[in-house]
Amino acid sequence: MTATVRPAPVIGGVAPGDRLDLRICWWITVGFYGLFGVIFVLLARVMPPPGADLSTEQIVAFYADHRTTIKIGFGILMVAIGGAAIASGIVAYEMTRMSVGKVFVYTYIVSLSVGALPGCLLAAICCLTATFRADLDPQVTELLFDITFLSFVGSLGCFVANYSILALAILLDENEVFPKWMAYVTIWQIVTELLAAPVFIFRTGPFSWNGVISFWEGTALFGIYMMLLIRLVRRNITTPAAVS
Amino acid sequence: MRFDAQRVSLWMSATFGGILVVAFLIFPGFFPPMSPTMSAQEVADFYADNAPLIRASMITFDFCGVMLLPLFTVVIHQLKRIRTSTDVFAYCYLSAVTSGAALLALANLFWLIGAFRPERDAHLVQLMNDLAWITFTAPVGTMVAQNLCFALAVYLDQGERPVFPRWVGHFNIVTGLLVIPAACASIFTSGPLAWDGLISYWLRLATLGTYMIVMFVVLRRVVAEELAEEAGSAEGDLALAVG
Amino acid sequence: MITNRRSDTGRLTSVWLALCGLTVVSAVAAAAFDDGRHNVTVGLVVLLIGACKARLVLQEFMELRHAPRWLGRLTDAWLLGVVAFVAVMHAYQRHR
Amino acid sequence: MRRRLLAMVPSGEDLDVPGSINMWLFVVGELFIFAFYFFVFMMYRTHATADFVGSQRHLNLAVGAGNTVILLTSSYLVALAVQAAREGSHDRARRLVRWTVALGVVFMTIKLGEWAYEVRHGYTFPSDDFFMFYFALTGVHLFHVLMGLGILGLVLHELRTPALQRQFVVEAAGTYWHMVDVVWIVLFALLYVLR
Repeated sequence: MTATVRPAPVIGGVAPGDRLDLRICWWITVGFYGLFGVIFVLLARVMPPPGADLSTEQIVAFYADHRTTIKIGFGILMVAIGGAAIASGIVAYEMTRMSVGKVFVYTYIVSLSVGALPGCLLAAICCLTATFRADLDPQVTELLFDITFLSFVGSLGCFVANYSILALAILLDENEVFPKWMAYVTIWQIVTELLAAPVFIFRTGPFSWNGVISFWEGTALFGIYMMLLIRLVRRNITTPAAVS
Repeated sequence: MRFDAQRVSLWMSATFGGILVVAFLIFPGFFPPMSPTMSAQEVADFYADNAPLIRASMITFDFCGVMLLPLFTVVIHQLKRIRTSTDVFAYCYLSAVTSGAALLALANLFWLIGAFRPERDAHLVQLMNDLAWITFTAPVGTMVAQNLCFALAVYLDQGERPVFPRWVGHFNIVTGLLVIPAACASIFTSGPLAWDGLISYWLRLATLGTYMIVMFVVLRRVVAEELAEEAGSAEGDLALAVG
Repeated sequence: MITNRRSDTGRLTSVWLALCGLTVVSAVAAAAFDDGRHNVTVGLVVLLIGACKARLVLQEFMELRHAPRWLGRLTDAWLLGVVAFVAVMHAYQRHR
Repeated sequence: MRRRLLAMVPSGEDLDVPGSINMWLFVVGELFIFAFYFFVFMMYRTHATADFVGSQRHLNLAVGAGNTVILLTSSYLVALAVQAAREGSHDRARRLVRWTVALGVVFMTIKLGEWAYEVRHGYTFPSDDFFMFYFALTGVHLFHVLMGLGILGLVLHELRTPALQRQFVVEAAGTYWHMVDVVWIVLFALLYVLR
């Protein structure tokens, strides 16, 4: 595929070596998503999520088993969540270099920052609150359990807006900051968000919040999408300055 | 018809705003609005009986609520065009819009979580319902700040041809003032200031609705003027490079 | 962009008629042999009809006949894979 | 390993595909994503075939077949439109694309009518496994039809503007619309006629 891609326009003729600010942001973005994976998968055991069909006792047991790792993981996330802002900032900067109006950049920034709150932070906060008091009433623990996963897997609108604006911007952009096929990869993301909508209805099966379609396929495609996006931003940063 | 980012944004917000109105109408708790004086058991029964409709409308709300953002970002772009000394108001407007959108997303989630497990303890369902309604109704501060910044930018426009007519500034001030009493929905449980009351509910929603429609019409004209101005400076046709 | 092909509207029309015919045949077959129980043979027949229809659209309408070979092979592999696992899973019922 | 992978990436004249190579990446990707949905559907069907066949009978086969014919016809019209655009008769192409969009809208209305009929008769999204998949898969397909109508709208804009009228845009839209048709052909087989 890369054979078909014209080299991205150079960042204001600045030599690659000088773009220290972009490199710092890029490394922070990579670090954040790495840390995000470690926290959510290994420490908090929130990805892959436990089933929505767990009984109240099982839910209390889940929190009891992972109490310390949840506290460590999401404790770190309370600090590391800033990486999400930098990750959205660096892509927003790339969008300012497109030939499309700045309106899309503002929508990108606003929708992603809205997404970070219910999409990621609310889940971490509810998990921490659920493990905060050992003698929490099981019914309340179950409610916090629901808020955690319904907000984590179930906040859709912000990301759909974010993806559609990015896809539209890439399609309309004449400077080829991102190759056109990236717009289509982004549209796949919109489809996975669409298929995550039934998590509010089903507690088991492929469309529950740990279902094979709503969760696994969405996460797999998100992994591919984010890896490609980070690689493309990297390519833009290291593109040599224009010779002429 | 050129593919201008602003025009695309306006029409995106218009279409999803239309879908949002439909989702708003089919939500069983909006017509007539649920009363804060309902007992926990009544609230739990309401969620249990209407779970499918609540889920359908709130999932649509989840998708389309954030899609109103493009309209506000067009406003931000226009604010940056206004010849005030700096474009500080644009950035104030940007941050106000962000928190406003986050509030809508949170309220939407609380309703959906309330309807997730009908067998949940009634008091917890009532808790989620209260959280949803208060988050949906009371925090009007971001709207007031938005409108204030917009109005000030319009009044302080020193450009030879003002971007926005002055009445739009007055309109923003009036709408900002009309929604302020809705903040009392977090205090009163009955009367016109309660979240189902005449002022906090009906007036606030009517104001929001008119605000979106009027701003859409005004922005369409302002964007058209800007494009005409730019066309004067022979900017190329923004061809769609779908290739 | 393919430019060197004479316009074969007639060919497209015949493909279209074939597709509609196959659809009606598969619907009638499903309705006629429908006895309320799980029926493997009818299922396989209908599945094959569907596969033919899909291949017709891929090769004719999407002009894969004139496209580079790797693209045709990729879509054929996809179609073969889908039909294979659907047929296997559908037929699997017989032994249980 | 990476070098071998890169060697497989088609380039040069290999990329002379109908429409644009980017659209083909999107179409092939969508086909494989839908293949994954079909796989999951069949997995659940093997565990409860009797229930699936039982619920399947509540679908109206005639309406399903009619809808398939409508979508096939719209695919045929867009193929003709691509031919017409290639021959330079852009007005005829525009008329054909307008008819394609009309048939697409008819397809969507019939499908939404089917949904309303089934929901009124008590077969809703969570009622059982078959209808869970039925509403989810046809829902995702409807979303793709909607996106297709958007793309065809862009083609109308393209053909109307003399400065543009680029052939690869018309062909790319055709490629996408035919993919939506192929996916529906398989969906029709799985949901309606696979007894």
